[in-house]
Amino acid sequence: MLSFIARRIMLGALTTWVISIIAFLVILLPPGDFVDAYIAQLSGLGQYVSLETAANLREQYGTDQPFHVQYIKWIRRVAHGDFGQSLEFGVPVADVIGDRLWLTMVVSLGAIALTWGLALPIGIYSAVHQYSFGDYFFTFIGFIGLAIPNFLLALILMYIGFKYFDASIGGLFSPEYQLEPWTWEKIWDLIKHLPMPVIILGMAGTAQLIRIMRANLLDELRKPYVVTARAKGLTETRVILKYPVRAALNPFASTIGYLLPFVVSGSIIISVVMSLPTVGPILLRALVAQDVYLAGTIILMLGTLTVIGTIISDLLLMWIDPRIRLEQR
Amino acid sequence: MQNNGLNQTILSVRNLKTYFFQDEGTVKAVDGATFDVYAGKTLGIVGESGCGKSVTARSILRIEEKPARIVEGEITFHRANGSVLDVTQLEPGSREMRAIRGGEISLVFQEPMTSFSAHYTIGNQIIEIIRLHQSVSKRAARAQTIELLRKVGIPKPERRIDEYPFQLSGGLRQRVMIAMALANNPRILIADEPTTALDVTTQAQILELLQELQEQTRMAVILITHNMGVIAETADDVVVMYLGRVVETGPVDDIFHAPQHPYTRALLRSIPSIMSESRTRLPTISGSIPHPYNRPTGCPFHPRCPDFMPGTCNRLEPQLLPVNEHQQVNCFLYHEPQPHQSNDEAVSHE
Amino acid sequence: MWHVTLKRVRLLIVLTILFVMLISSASLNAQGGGGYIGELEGPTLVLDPAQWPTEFSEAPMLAEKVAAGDLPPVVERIPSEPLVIQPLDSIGEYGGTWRRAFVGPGDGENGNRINASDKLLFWDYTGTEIVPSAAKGWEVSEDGTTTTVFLREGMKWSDGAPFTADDFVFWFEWMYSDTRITTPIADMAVQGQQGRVEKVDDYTVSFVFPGPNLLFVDLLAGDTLIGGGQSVRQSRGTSYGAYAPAHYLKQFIPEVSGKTEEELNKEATDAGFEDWVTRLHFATDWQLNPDVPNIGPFRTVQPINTEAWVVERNPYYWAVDTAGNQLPYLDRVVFTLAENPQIITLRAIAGEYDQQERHILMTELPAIIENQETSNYTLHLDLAFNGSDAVYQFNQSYDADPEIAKWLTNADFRRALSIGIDRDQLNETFWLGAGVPGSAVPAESSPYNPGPEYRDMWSTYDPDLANQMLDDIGLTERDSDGYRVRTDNGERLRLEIQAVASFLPYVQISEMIADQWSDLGIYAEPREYERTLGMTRAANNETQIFVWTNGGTELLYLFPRHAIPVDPTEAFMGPAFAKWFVTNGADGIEPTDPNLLRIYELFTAATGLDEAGRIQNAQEIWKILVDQQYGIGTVGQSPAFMGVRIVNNDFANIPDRTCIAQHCRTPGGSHPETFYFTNPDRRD
Amino acid sequence: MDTMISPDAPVADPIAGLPEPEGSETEERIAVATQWQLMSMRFRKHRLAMASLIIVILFYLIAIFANFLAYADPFKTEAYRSLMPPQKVILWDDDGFNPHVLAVEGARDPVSFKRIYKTDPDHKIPLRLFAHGYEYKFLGLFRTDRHLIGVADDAGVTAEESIFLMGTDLLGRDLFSRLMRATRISLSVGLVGVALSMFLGVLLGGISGLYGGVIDITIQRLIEITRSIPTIPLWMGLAAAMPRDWSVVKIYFAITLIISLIGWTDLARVVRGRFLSLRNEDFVLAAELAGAGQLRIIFRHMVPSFLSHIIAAMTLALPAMIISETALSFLGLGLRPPAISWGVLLQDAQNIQTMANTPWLLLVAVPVIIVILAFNFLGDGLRDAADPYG
Repeated sequence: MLSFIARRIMLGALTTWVISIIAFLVILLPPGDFVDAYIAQLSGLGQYVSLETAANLREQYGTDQPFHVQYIKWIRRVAHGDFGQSLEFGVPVADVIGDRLWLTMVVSLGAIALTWGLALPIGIYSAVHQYSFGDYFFTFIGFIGLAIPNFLLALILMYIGFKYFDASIGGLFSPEYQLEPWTWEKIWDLIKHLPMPVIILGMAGTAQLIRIMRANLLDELRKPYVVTARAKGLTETRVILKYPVRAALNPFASTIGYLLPFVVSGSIIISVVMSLPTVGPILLRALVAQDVYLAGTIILMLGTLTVIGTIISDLLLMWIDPRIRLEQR
Repeated sequence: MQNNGLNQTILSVRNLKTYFFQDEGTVKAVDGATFDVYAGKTLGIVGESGCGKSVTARSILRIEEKPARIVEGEITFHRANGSVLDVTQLEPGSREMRAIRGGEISLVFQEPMTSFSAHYTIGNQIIEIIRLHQSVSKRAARAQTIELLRKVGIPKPERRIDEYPFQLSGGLRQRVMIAMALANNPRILIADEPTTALDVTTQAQILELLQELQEQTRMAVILITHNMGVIAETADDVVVMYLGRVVETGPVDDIFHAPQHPYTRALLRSIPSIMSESRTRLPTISGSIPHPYNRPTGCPFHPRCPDFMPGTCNRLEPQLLPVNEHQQVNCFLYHEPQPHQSNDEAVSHE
Repeated sequence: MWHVTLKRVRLLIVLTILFVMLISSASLNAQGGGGYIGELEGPTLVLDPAQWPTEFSEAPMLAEKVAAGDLPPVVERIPSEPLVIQPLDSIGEYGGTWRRAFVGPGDGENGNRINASDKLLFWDYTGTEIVPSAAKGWEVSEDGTTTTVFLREGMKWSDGAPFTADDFVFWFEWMYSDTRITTPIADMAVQGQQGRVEKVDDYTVSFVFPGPNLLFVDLLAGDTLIGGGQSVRQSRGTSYGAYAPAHYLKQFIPEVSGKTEEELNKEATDAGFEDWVTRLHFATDWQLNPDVPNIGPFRTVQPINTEAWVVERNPYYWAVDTAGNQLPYLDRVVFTLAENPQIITLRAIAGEYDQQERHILMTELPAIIENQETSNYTLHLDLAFNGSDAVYQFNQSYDADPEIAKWLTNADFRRALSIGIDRDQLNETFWLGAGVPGSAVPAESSPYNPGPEYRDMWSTYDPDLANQMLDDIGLTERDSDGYRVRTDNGERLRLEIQAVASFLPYVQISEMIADQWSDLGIYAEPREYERTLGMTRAANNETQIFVWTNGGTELLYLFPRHAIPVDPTEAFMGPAFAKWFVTNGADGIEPTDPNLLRIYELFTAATGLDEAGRIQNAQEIWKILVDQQYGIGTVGQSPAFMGVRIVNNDFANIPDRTCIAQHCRTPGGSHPETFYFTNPDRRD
Repeated sequence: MDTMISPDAPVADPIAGLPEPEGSETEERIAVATQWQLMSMRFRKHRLAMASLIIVILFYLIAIFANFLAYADPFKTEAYRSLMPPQKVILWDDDGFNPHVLAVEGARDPVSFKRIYKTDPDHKIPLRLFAHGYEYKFLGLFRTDRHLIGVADDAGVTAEESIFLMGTDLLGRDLFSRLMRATRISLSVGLVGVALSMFLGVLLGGISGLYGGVIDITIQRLIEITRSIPTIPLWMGLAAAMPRDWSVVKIYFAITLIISLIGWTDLARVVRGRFLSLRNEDFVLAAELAGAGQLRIIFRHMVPSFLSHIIAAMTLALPAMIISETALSFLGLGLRPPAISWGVLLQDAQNIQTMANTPWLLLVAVPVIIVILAFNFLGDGLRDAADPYG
């Protein structure tokens, strides 16, 4: 058991390291560097950078160095827990991400909670009442969420919110709370802003989950132990919830690992459209601007989260599935 | 139907029809089954796979699943408290039905490998059924469970109770299954192919155990199997089914020594005998079981019947009628076609 | 004392009147009097000391601090010769927050422009006359080699330290001349020879050049590296702009700080910076570092790299209104982050901004107009002076495909393509009829405009003539789809138009042009590039045709890059030539086109010419540019770039129409420090 | 030997049917056919899936006959019909059945800055079947200018003389015709992309599942890494790394490649899982014992047994690809104008102006939603049908 965990962690560390290289490579792959991006950005914003300035910046940021030099410089700092300075934001990467990280968590966890809260009951209902009207209806609703391109949905909902409900537009805070320190009112303001992004984000994943739950449960419902349970005289609800649902939930444990990074990654576009102060938009911004340290850190962070997530998934699976637990011994 | 007088009827099934309603058509899985179950006796139900044995068993417990539905017939059950009721009139999910299910009639079936949930210990699963039907504490139920396990011959039941089903061998698992079925001292135990998945030695042990337990508790056993050998060893009475119909019933000795229905005879011929030479091919019934949607008209067995009488067997449906003191047979060899047995009713497809 | 002759002032007045007439008639034609384009107006400066106020008052917010002893009284904070501004409509009331949008840490220009009066010299609200700003006046020596700037006595940095000639010397000696920190710029040089900064006395500074530099005053007033002001020129890793807060910055530079480079590097790395240079650049950046003293009307209290960039009034700001109220009227400006233009539009039409002219797209106009009443704002359309918001620049130094290069450098080819464009269609579709179609020359009001006939030259739709011209230059063969084919291999002649998304939908404009060109048998494929990629490609001489604005070219000498290939970072008309030009022939490709060489010659000579000579050269350059059609102009003098302005109805001293141009630092030219709220509720 | 026909039949069943004629060839054919028959039987039961199948087929027909169905040159711009609302088709008039639209004239309102269009009730533009229009190559075979519908007299392009069933975009291009062309591109992007990830997934998943050991571990790591990197950075990096001088068509393929490079991992896992479990199945063991070659085992025994799953997986992957294409376009990475895809059209509609004044541009989302729904239901139905335990 311990050796299994140790081996898993070793492999995870290796994966993380490869991810860091790929992350860096992916950022530096497009032609040009941060300075080019910076020049281009300013040109579009009515400010201009001269050749001299460009040369200065290049030297200053070291973006004229070859890939491996930049990478080694960065990974050395990372090893010391210092993720370097964001070129665009002009402050340490940790400071840029810091505030946004937990808001990202709030939004993502909200979306995950919504997805699960909707998908699992619907999935169970759909499996138990396979091919019934309810099955079709709920699956249909779920798929609608999947089918509407969510960047469009976000804009439409925001416009409707503005036009008919006088809702504040985008972001996670009303303007009057934006600059305020944390108070209960501000938290309440945040809670009021959460539903729209959470619903849009959650809707996209719900259909998928409904489908998985439904399929898993259908498989399980056909197994003889369900008949055994019925023959015991249990109520139908009890039969289904205690036995097949329990078994059908098993595979979900193995997806937990990907969940958070997946939602964060999936939230990028929505966060841009709705101007949410999450990690998503700055990742996109950093990628466009080739802000290597910032983008690299976020990708590495998400990658590491995934790796840790999969290890946790494995352990979780072991913990909840006696077969795996006992056979690993 | 034969009545020994001494034996008390616990369950009588009359003209039970359980159909599967599907888009492609209706499958008459059980099409008029009729038999009785007596206290302390073993009724064997025999037939090829797909003949409706298991559906009959599930119909008795009212756990027939969609798209199956009981369309006709009676299942009269004599409860322990002396009341008599028709199970087909109960809602499958009703409190009464649930009290019967697992409490007075319990089920042991085919796949000991998959009949238990892998996620709970065997103890958990047995305690559950005890506490469902008896108001006892968890502790008491656990003690009962250990006792049950010991009774079915599980070594070291105190330890085994906390193990998971997959940690047990097939034989042990089936013993646990039986223990679970016995947990509430049922009046009837339905054993649906209890030994099919086991090796021959274990098969024998399990059957022996069943017989022992039956002697101790005087419960009735319905043994569902395709194996004539098993029937010969354990059953008191036999019901032979073919395509959802009872084709012949009678005491085990009569059936084996004087099978009446051509199908019964064919079945008996196909039992491998120790005497037969190993290289010779076993006699088989010619043809194969018809597709469920394509049930023949008239007597469903007629396309494979060696005694097929054109004009009668393929046009008219026979009925289950006594041929002698003990046996009843469903065949025109023994009864004249009845005029009202028109063909309209016999058409089974669509 | 001031180098403004009476004659020139008169000329300018006449020009301005003419210009206003022209514009209003043009806009009448264009949109039948929509009512959104007003009169050009703005605050004026009171330059006669006799009319200056003698008593001063201040914002309640500062008065509290004075009372508490945290701040000296207002009289001590204001220089003895303040900048006196006559507000546009009325003397304002103190207080309130100006709500604006910004799009991220790269959008520093958003605030720089509000702080634009930290320049030594500036333009008046018309964008045509140079007026004092941080400096009270200037003088150019007879020989033109020395430009002297006079500072305001008693003027202070935002932290209260005196603002003197020493800050200029410090900048020149320690920040500009130190090659570890920066590199020299052409703005400080004459014919490649660097000039220097000299302190005459505490309040007098001279810029001395080895030869006549008659353009220098314009450079000081323009949005240039030397004259841009501290906000823009000392942010984001640069250190230009003529002066710097010596008393604050000294601690970050070796030698002056009394510390060694090693010691400073140690300090820098401890603070999370790469080295002392990076730390210095951070320290000078007013957007990022709230501690750096500045002289603009606002100083940062919450840096730009957050959700909301907040700038607050500078208690030592050196401008007052005619009633002696220290400016600015507003307490602060809050820029809220918007990750995309739709959010900005949506918030704008919801009335969440008090004045917003950046990042508002023209194509959203109907939605903006619709919501004016419900959301309590008014739309203003400000017209630009540059000739074209979308110029199709033909890369003259393109060399990747000789056949393509052959046609790109053929004047008749370019002319034919230019008259093959139906500019009215473009104007109607993308400028909603509010622009002026024609060539790329600046507005007729500009002294540099070569004459009204150049607006239409080679710029009037004539597809038949275009077809004829293409036939005549030898592109006679066509393929089965009717497209003209290359002369070398008979395959279809494919041109690529490179577009990057920006203020205007360049890709869509190009799609329409490509469709129009298909009638000439010319196959052109618009290709959208992500901005960085597009710009990098252009700089690497990989583009054939690049579409971009020629904004800024109305002041050709101050901002030539969009008209002539002189700066390789944005020389779409010939990046390799620009490289050749800036490196004095050491790098890049030497142009052989006599017309281009003539343009370079005229441009270079202008530094030593007087006003009249410079105007003459500029006009000649424009004539060549139009005749040669190196860049095909389409529609300009429009509100497309920062000209769609949404203003809250409670906001006052807002011009009906303001100058939108690079050098006007929109909205800086209308002195935002004089904006105020008429609604008392908004002043809390 | 009968296990393949009825795996549920008890091993010791003495009443087996007569043995089939000798020869495994026949046996296999029957086995496979039975499985497919079963599948199609189950599939037909899923009504929504059946309807979806029809919808999908319809959409692919649109893709194939895009040029024939479009009646206006999708690239033809015209400022004076910019942002025109959809026209109503009038089927009957005083003369009886006479399908026509009313001519429209527009001008910009100087106050609202909107283009206002008015219909002229006296000017009818009759619709004709198989009318002349712009020239195109029919199925790449021959040039023609016939289109399914069009205006009677081939007058063509001016606002007064043409039809705009779904209105026009900013550049005055006919939205319906653009939508037809977009359908072609977006649906084929999906197909090509899925085919590619299918190929990669089956190949790598198969190798991984079959060989195990170091190869398996390596491929598993590869999958884990690919899945651990957020897709958007990967897309951006790969999109930017595309050779710059590629034509729109090549970029189109490159985009599908990029999408599929990220999409293959799911399938690889499925295939690997199948291979692993199948390796231990009775019939594979039996075939091995019978001395069948490994390749033969894979292709004759293993692949057919999960082919149906692959098809279902593929159907379910398609909508994801289509959604990815629109997302890529949103990020400015996918197909860009002048290419016309659903993503490009959606991107055109992604602004406040559309929400407020020109909502018909949002109609583009309707086919996207329908197709994605249809593919999902189809895939669902196929998967339900393919399940051998169903």
